[in-house]
Amino acid sequence: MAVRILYFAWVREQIGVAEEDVNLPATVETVGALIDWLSARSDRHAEALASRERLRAAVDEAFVPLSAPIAGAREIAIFPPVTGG
Amino acid sequence: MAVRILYFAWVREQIGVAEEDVNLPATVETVGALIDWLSARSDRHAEALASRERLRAAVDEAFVPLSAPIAGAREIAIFPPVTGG
Amino acid sequence: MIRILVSDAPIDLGEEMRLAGDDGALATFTGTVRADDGVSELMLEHYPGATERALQALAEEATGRWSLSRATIVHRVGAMVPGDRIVFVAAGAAHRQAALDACAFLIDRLKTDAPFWKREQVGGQHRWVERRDSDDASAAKWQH
Amino acid sequence: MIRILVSDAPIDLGEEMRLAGDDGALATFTGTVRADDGVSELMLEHYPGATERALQALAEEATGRWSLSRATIVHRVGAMVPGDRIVFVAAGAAHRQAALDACAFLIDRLKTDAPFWKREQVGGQHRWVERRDSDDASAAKWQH
Repeated sequence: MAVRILYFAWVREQIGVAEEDVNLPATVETVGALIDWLSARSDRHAEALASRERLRAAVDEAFVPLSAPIAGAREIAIFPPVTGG
Repeated sequence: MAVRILYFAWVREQIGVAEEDVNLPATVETVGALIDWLSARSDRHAEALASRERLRAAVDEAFVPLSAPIAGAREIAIFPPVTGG
Repeated sequence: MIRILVSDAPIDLGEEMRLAGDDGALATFTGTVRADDGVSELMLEHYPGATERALQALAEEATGRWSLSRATIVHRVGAMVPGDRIVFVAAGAAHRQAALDACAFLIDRLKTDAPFWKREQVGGQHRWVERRDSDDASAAKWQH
Repeated sequence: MIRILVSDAPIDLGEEMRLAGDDGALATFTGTVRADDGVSELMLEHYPGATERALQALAEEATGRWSLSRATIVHRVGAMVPGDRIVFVAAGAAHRQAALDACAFLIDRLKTDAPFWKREQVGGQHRWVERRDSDDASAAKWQH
């Protein structure tokens, strides 16, 4: 499955890119599984994505828990807890 | 005791004057007693001041209950419950 | 810093927002004359001197209770028509909850603590607005 | 009527107050960059598209819950310095309590529901602002 991955804030800084297009194997079925899969891409990915409780995600622009399925998603974003306002 | 009495809102309209200077006998010791004393001045006063629970008062610009003493007051205001804001 | 203004001139919100300051968090409330039940004019009567004194005391109470950097109360008096602003209150603080709470306090207590009286014009008649129990309840919730 | 604006331009409070309307009761909240702990610059990052969508959903929820006539959320992004306004929210309603409650709801929930991230510059270093538990608690109090 071809998906665009977006990173924000310190996740983006640590990984070193704001977005990347990936081709996911069908075995990667949830956001959590995606994070594991992305962690294997490089040391920077592994480090940025190591602490699961500091990560949040959105699938196609909607906030979801890390347990959410990603079937059919075109864009998945991974980022720290938000701090606006 | 020489005191200036002020009326506001429908109390003022019903009595027909916004203020009057009166010379109070020493026996008039509270706002409530003042209202009784003022009621005797004219039919308009009696009518405007008839319903005690619809009246509020201030002594020298500070809100007080009708039971408050008036000794030494220079200005006493009588008016309906406030409705600003 | 406290700003109290009672005036028969229109309330300039842009200017009041500017004066209300930029201290981290600013909460404001603006009340406007509504054309309910065919009201064509609203006359705001007040007790000059006592009004400013009551508003100053209210602003000082809010400033002490929530450590406000600024408190503003602007109240219009005299004749108004629907759409005109009657009142503007603002609370500036370092933190948002203090600003929000103090702003709600100012407008709730203003309705019970300051000597203003509203008279509505409907058709050829005028009537004095009656105090609502809900105003007393809103003000009472701020008692310690 | 809902107004959502996410922009790197300064927030014009006079204009926003005008747009926020005159519907009986208007409550607003404005947040400003503070120079706490020597912060010299604040960078606001956001998730374009998702941000506007989250703010729109939040404004719609407030409008339905309190029968608002208008809901406004303006959020600045990009580089800011102390004194710059970050956020302006406004709730217009027929009655004061609805406006005050909806305004507090909008700012509390904005802090947990919209994809913004703050990065502070202190001296030569920058650091990402950590989410505070109090923000979660403030947002959670609006759950049914």
